[in-house]
Amino acid sequence: MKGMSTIVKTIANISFPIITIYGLYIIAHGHLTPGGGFQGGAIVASGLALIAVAHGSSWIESKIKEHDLSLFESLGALAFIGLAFFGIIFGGVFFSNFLVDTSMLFGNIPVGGAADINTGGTLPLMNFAVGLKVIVGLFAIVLVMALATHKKEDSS
Amino acid sequence: MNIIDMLLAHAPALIIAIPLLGAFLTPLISRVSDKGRNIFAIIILGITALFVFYLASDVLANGPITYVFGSTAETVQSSTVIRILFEIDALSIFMAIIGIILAFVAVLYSYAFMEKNTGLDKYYTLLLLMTTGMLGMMLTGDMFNFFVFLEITSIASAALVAFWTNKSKAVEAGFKYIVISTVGALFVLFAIALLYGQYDALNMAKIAQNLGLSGFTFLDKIALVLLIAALAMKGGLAPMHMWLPDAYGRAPASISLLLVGATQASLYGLFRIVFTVYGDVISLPTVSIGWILVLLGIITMLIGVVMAIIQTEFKRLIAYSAVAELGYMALAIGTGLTIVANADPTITLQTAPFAMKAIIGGLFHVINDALDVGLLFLVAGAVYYATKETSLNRLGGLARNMKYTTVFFIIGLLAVSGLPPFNGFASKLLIYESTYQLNPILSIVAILSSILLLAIFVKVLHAVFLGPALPKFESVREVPKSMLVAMAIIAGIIIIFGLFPNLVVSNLIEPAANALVNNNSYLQWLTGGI
Amino acid sequence: MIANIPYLAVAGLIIIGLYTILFKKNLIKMVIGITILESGVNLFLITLGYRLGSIAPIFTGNSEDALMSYPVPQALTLTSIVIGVAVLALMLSLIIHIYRHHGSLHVSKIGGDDQ
Amino acid sequence: MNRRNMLAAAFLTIVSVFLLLGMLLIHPFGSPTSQAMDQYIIDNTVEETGANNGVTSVVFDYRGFDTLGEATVLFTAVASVVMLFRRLKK
Repeated sequence: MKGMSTIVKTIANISFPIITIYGLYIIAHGHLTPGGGFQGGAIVASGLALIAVAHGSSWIESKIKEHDLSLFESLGALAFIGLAFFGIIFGGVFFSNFLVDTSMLFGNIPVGGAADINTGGTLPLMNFAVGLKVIVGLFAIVLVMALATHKKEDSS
Repeated sequence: MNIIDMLLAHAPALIIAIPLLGAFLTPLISRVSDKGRNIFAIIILGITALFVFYLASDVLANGPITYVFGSTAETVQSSTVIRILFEIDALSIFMAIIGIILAFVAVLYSYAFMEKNTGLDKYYTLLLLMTTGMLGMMLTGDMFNFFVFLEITSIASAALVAFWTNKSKAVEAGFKYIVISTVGALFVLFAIALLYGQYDALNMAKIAQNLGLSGFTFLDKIALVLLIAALAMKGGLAPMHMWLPDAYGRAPASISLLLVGATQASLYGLFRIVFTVYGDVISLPTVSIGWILVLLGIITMLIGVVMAIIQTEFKRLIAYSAVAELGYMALAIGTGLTIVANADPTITLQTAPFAMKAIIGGLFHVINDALDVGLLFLVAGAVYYATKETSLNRLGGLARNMKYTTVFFIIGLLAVSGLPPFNGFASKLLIYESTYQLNPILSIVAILSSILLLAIFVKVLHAVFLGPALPKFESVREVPKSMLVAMAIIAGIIIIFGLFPNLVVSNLIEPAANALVNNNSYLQWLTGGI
Repeated sequence: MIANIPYLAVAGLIIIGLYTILFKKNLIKMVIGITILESGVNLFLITLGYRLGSIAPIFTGNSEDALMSYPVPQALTLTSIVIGVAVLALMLSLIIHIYRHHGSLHVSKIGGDDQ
Repeated sequence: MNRRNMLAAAFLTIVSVFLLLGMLLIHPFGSPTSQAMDQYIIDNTVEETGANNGVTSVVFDYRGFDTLGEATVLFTAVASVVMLFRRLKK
């Protein structure tokens, strides 16, 4: 796929940081407001897809390889299952929310519905792990499919 | 010591978590070394197998165990079950043993069999994920969790069926499989939603309890029909078996082996839903799905055998015989249910003569089918590996160069057609005896299909392994050792099961059959309060 | 009766989805049918958890004792949507391969079954 | 209309009839009959998980294991798509 016109590229470049920040906000506040790792991840991935469409998949391919994407995806998945494994060690059971109500960095449970950004225990961390996974995973799918159809056009 | 005790205490979670961790690590490890990745996958499944066997000894000795995810607090909070839990009784661990044996053999076999292909890091990742999904389906005690694992299994297996993307038939088989699976899974999800909407519960035991209390509403019936239809479709029972020969026949042989396990996981889901979740309402004499299962079983059996006769491709022929074997299981389980429904209402599954025998035979046949058909698939894969040829018409005279493979094929053929002293005989005898009590015609049909299977496979033996040596196969060599070891493991288990069927039945199958027909033990922790 | 109109929408979506899967001969259309069927099931899940006059189960800026709709169906729907995306991606890549092999997506032009 | 289409039409009709019947019999929209599990979660989500969002607390805490499965499904899909579009020659 070739890139689109300069106007589209410029607009995409301008909107990409905004979309990314919005997505990261959704991920970070997943336990307080509507949203979470999946939703925010999908938003960031759509921003990346916008860049891929505007600049063309070959341009993206010269910047980042699918190989590295799957590395990051594995890391996200490992962070997620790692948090679950830590539950066995610190919380006594797989998937235990062992960080909640431990004071210090993660604070105590609020009384009366005023949880804050740090009180969710493992929830925000899991949100970030899943967010990373979803960003990279969805983008990898889009990229691989774009490249595949693009090669097809070349050969025929 | 301490850490080992701690790990063993978390065995139910680790059986899922270890292959999952292995799958997530595989892409990283294959950056370092290809050989290391293959061995890593074998080790991961080996460790998982150890945990499964430990858990099996625990469950068989001490009865069902539950494992709650995410909290050490009380399982039953404010008279309901909030969290996801695994409930492992004799039936689930019996299925998990089948699953892990198949997965371990498949990964061992892949070592040499898949060597020359590209994309192996993803292949091993998906193989581990498929194993995870399969084991998850077998161990979970939560309806929605079952659906999630069902989808993991479907996606991984559909992709693996289409592994050889340069063959158009393989891609089509994969597409067919994923469409059927997805529609089936959506039916399952819809049924789960129907049950959830009524009882506000997702735990199988809790739903079973609620069903027992509230009776059998119309919505429950719709949910039951949807669940049976979807899971029978995924389990490859006629008339929705069309995807099965395609998927089994076009996949790499190691994946065909694992697909047998995935199919049986769906059948396990069917049994679990019918007997445990709906156990309290379905044993009412007015509702007999027994006859439906019997009919489905007979039709499946006949279609499988008849279609197997006309196949000219090695793996498709085995796939149709696998369809026929599935029919035996449905027939046996259906017979058990029907005998009870026909008897006077005071008789339950445990007390009805021959009903228990039918169910034991059916469950015993589940593991025998997995082993027999699996061994035949591996032999077909070995023949393909050595000759790059799948058509029965172009093969011949391989026994001279592939002695061990021929022996394994003969073991498989005798076992699958139910001849003594192999395991197929032990379970089929139980099925014949009990179906004879229901209706002699049924057992005659069952015996006839077995004889036909024998005839078909003797023909294959002659076409592939015996006969004059063909000049183009002169340079054919025996397959590598790792493939032979994989086949030898299954053949060994087949022979052991054939020689000591009573030992297997009394130690493994009978507890599983009891767990199947008696859902009180499954619900015990809910009312007893742990 | 009138109160059940949202459920009838669910039934409508599911029937349209099934019709598309069963009667359309184009693989892409079949996939669209599956997606519609899936939307129907997701809508059903969401509908089950709604209580009249309730708000979303989020405490930020809401009082503790507000009437809230059920959180579990929403979580299940989230899971189901992600699964749907995954299945869709796989089906589309298989379709791309089928198109490469046959140059068509019409059922009758593809393969034909050899028993 | 060939035989396959007839069968499909019959199947569709039967499914539709039962579906519509079921949808009429289910509890009225907006008033679920049972609330054992969900009311517990609404009541306890802040105290037990420290999160204000009930849905997130279900997704990552009460039913966290499902989410692991869900993340796995996505991982599986990515692995499948990448595998299907791999280079076939070494």
